[in-house]
Amino acid sequence: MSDILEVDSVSKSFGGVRAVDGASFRIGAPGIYGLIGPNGAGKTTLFDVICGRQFADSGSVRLAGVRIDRLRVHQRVRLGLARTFQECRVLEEETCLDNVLFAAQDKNLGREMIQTFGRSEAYRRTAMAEAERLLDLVNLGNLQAEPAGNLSYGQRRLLEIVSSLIVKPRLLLLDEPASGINPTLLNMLRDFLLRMFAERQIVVVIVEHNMEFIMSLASHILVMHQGRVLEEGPPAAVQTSQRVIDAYLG
Amino acid sequence: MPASGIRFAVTALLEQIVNGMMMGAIYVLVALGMVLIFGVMEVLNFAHGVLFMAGGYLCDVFVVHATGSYPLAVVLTMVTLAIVGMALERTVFRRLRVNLPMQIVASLGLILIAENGAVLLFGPSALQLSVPSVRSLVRVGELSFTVQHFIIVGATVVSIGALHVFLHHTRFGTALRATSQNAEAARVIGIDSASIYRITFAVACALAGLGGALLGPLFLISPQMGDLPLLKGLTAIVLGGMASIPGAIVGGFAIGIVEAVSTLFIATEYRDMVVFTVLIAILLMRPWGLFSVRVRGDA
Amino acid sequence: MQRLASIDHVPVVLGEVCSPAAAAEAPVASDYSIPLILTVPTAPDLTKQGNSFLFRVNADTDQLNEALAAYVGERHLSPLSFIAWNNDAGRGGVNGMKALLPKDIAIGYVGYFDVGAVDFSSDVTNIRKSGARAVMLLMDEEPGALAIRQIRDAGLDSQLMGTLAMGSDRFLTRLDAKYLDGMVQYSAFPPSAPLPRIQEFGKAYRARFGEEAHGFAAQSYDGLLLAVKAMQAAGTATDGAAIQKALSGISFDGVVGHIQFDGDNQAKPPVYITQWCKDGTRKIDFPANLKSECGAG
Amino acid sequence: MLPARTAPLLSGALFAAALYLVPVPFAGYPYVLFALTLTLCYAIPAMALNLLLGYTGLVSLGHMGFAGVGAYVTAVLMKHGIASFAPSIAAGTLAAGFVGALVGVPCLRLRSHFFIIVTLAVGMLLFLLFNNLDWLTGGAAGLPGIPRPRPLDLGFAVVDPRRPVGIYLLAATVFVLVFVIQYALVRSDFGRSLAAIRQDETLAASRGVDVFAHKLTIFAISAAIAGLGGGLQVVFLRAAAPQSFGLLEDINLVLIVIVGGAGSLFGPSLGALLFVALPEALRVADAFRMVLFGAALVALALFAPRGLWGLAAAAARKLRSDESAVARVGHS
Repeated sequence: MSDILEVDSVSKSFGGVRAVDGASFRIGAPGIYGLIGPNGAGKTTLFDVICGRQFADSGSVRLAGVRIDRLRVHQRVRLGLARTFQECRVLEEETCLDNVLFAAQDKNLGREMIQTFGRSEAYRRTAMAEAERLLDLVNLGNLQAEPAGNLSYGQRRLLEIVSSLIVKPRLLLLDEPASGINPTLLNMLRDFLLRMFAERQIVVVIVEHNMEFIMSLASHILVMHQGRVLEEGPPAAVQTSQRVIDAYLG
Repeated sequence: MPASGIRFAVTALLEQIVNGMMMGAIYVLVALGMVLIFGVMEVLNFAHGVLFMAGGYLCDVFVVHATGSYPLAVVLTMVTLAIVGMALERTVFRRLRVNLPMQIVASLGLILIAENGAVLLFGPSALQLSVPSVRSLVRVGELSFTVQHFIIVGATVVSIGALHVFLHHTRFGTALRATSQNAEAARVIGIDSASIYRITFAVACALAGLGGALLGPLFLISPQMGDLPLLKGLTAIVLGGMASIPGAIVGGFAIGIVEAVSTLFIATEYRDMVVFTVLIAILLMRPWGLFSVRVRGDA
Repeated sequence: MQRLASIDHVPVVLGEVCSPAAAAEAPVASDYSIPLILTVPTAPDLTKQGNSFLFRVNADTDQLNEALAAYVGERHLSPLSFIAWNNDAGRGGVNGMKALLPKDIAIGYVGYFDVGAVDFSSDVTNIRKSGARAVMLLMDEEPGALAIRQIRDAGLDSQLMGTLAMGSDRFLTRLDAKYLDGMVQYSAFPPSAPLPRIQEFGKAYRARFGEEAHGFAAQSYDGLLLAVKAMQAAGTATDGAAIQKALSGISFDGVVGHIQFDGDNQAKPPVYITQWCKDGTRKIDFPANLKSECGAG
Repeated sequence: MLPARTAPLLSGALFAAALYLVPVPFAGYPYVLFALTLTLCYAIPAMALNLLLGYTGLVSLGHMGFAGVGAYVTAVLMKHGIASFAPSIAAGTLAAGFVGALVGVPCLRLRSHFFIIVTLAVGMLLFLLFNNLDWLTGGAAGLPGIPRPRPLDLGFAVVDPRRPVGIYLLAATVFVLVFVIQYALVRSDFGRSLAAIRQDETLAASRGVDVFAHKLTIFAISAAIAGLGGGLQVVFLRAAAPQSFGLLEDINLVLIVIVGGAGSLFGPSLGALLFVALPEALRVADAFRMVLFGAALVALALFAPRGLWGLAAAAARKLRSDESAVARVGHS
C-alpha cells in the first residue's frame, strides 16, 4: 500500500527568503505525527504547501500516491485531506450543528443543483446522528443551536476540529490546535483526538509549539530546521537528539 | 502616406499627447486621493468624484464672490475641502472601515447629497468660470493650447513631489505609511491612527479639490463633472495595484494618454470603452494590478 | 404621460422636449386617443410611425438641413466635418445632412459625443487632420459654446455651422463675439428679422421675460394656439378624436409662419439661415428675399 | 406552531395570492397598475442582484447591463417579428446568462475590490454598446415600437397583455417564478455553500467548495434572471432605451437591494416598491427630496446595515423574544 502522505524535496521561497528548502518525509502507517521546530523553520509554510494555501516552487506532495501539490484546495479536500487553521475559522452566522452538517455536505456543484429542486434532505438526516455524537464528545451538544459566533475561542477550535472530522478524512492536518486553549479544554482535546484516532485509524499531522501537549499525543515526531527535516522518530528519541537540541538552543 | 499626411499625423499625435497628459494629470489627482484613502484605511471612497466637483464650485465661488484671484481661490478650495474631508472621515467613513458594501451605500448617499445639493445651490445648468489662464493661449508651431493645460500638468507634478516629500521625509508621512502597511503594528508602537486617518482624508480631499478647481475653468462646472474622473481614477488605481502610489500616478497618466491617442484611430464615442477594455484586459493577465507585488497567500 | 392620460384625463398634450421620451409617449397618446403636439424634438422618424395622434409643429432635421446644404453647396465647403450629439437629434441631423449635400462635397471627420461630455480636444485634432473647410455642430448651446471655444483656442479657422439655439442673443452670454464671427446656423425664428409677426412676438416676449425671444418659445406658443383653435373648431374640449380630426385639417398663420400638417401630421414652417457678424449682431443669409446686413438677423 | 418546513411555503403562497388579487381593487386605476407592474419589473433584477450581494457577498455594480442584454435581445427579436414573446424573452434570458458567464470567468478570480470596479467597468461597457450600436439597438434614440405579447386563453379567462391588467398579471407570474427560484436556490445545499463563501471564502474552500465554480454559476444565473427582468420591462414599456441600463440604474439597483434588505427573500421586493412605486407616485423627485434621500442612505449605511427588511426582521425577533420571555416568566 503506497504511503498515505509523501513530501519529496519541497522548496518554497518568498522573494529572497527560502522558507522551505528541500524538505522530504514519508508517512506510511496511520498515527498521530507531530511537526515541530524553532520559529522560522518553515513549518507553517510546508503545512500551507501540503494544504494548498501555497504552491511549492519545486518538489512534490502525494496523498495516497496521487500528486496533489498542483491541485486547488477544494480538490485536495475531496481526495480526503482536511485541515484546521491557526486563526481558527468557523461559520460565525451558522449554528454549531449547521457548521458540522455543512462540512459533511456533498459540495459537488451538479449534485447540489439537483438537490436544489429535488429538495432531498437525505444526507442531513444521515449525518445528523454522527454530528450530534461528535458534538457531545466535546461538550458542545447543548450548544447545537447556538450561532458559532457566540462560542468562546476554545469552543470554536473544538467545533472546527469536529467539523473537519465529520467528513472522515484520510489525512487530518491541525495547525497549532493547542494555541490559546486553557488546560482543561486541552485535556478534553487530547482525549478526543486519541479517541477519534482509535476509531478511525487515519493519519493526523499536528504542527505545534506546546511540547508537553505534542509529546504526550504524537507517536512520531518530525523536527524541521531551516526549511528541511532535521530529525524524525519517536518522541523519546527526538527529545534526546543532540542535533535537535542544538537547533533549538542555536 | 503623402509627406503632408505624415506631418498631419505627427502634429495630431503631438496634440493628443499634450491633451492626454492634461487629462491624465486630472485622473492622477483623483487617483492619488483614492489610493491614499484605500491604502491607509481600506476604504474605497466612491464619493471622491463629488469632492472633485465640489472643488470646481468652491473655486467658482472664491473667484467670483470672494477674492477675484484664481490662484488664491485654488488654495482656499483645497483648504476648505481638507476640512470637509476630515469631517467626512470622522462622521462617516471611520465607522465603515471594514464593511465594504456599506462604504458603497454611504458613498452613493453622499453622491446624491452633493450632486443634488449643487443643483439646489447653483441651479441645474453648468457654470462657466473664466480665468486668465484659460483665456491666454500658447502657440506650439501650428498647434495652440490654453495656458491652463500646462498649469494642470505642472500643478499635478508639484503635488506628486510634495506628496512624496511628505510621505518619505516627514515624521507624519512615515507614520502614515506605517499605518497603511499594518494598522495594528503601527498602533502598537504608539501611532495615533485616528489622527492618521484624519490627515489622510484631508490630503486626499484637498487633491480632489485641486483637480476640480483646475479642470472647472477649462471646461464647465456642473453637478456631474466628477463622475467620469471618478471612473477613470478608479481604473487608474486598479491598473496601479490598489494600494500603490506610483502605480496610481503611472496608471492615471497612462489612461489619459491612451484615451486621447486612441481617438485618432477609433470613433471618439468609443473613447471611454477603450479605457474599460484596457482595464479588463490587464486584469486578466495580472489579477493583482500592474505594480503591486504578489501578496503572500495569493495562491 | 400615463398619469396625464389616465388620471388627469387631459384632452390635448403639448409636446415632449427630447425625442426618445416623445417616442415612448406617442403609443400612450394613441392608446388613449389624446393628440400629442410636439414643438421641439427634431428626429425625422418620430412622425413616420403612422401614429395619427402625433403632430409636430417644428421643422424636423431634414427640413432644417435643406437650407444649410444649399449654403455648403454654393460655397463648395469641402471636406465638411461634423461634431454631433450621440443621440437621435445628432445622428439624425448628420445622416439627414449627408443625404441632402451635393455629391461633390466630401465628408471629413465625423465625431459623436455623449450628452454631458465637455472635452472636444480629440474632435479638434481629427478635424485638423482631415483638413476640413467647414465644421457643422449638431448640439445645443452649452456644448456648442464649449466646442467653438476649444476649436478657436486650438487655432482652427474652419467655417462653423450651428443649430437653432446658437442663433440667439442668449448664446452671446456664453461666448464673446470674436469666437462667433462668421458662424452660420439655420433658424426657425430670427428674432430681429424685419417681419411684423416676428417683431410683435419679440416685443411681447421681451416685455414678459426681459430677454430676447427664441425659436423654441415661438414654436411652443404656436403649438398652444393651434390646440386652442382646433378645440374651438371641433367644438369640444374633451373628445380627443374630434380634436385630432380638426388638427389634421387645420390651416393656421402662427408666429413662426404658416402651419399646415401633411399626411404624417408634420408641419412645414419656413426655415432661415443667419450669420454672426464681428460686432455680435446677426444678418440673414437665406432666403434670398430677406438677405440683410448685420443687425437685422 | 407550524412545522418549520411549511411555514415559509405558506407565507409564500399567501404573498403570491395577494399579488394576483391586486388587479381586482385597482382595475379602474391603470396608473396604479402601471406603477406596480414597473415595481415588479425592477424587483426581478433586484432579486437577481440579491443572490450575489445578499447571499454570496459579491458586489456587482454593473448588473443592469445584463438586464440590458436580456432587454435588447428580447426587443430586437420581437420588434422584427423573428419570434413571439415566450421564445424571445427566453432567448434574452439565456443571452444575459451567457454574457454573465463570459464576464464571470475572467473577473471572478479577482480580489473583492478589483471585482467591484471591474463590474462597474463591465456595466459601462455594456451601456456604451447599447448606446452606440445604432444598427442593432437603435443607439441613443432607443428602440421604439416593441409589440406586447398576444392574448393567452386560459379557458376560464383571457389574459390580454395589451391591457394594463393583462401585462400586470404577466409581470406578477414572472415575478413569482423568479421568487420561487430565489427561494429554491437559497434554501438548499447550493445556498448553504454560497453562504459559506460569503462568510469565509478560505474556510469554504477548505470544506471542499469549488469557490470559483459556485461563484460563476450563481453569477450566470443572476445575470440570466436580470436579463429576464430587462426583457419584461422592455415589453411592458414597449420601448428599449440605453439610459434604463446605464450607471444610474446600476446604482439604483444596488440601493434597492441594500436598502430593502440584502440577504433576505422579501428585501429586494420591498426595496423595489420603495424606489420605484414611491417616486413614481411622487412623480418628480426634485433636488431637495433627493438630498434628504441621500442623507437617509448615509444614515442607513451607518446604523442599519441589514437594510429595512433587516430592521423589520430584527424588530420582529425582538418582539418574539419579548413574548417568549414573558411566556417563560409566566411558567417559572
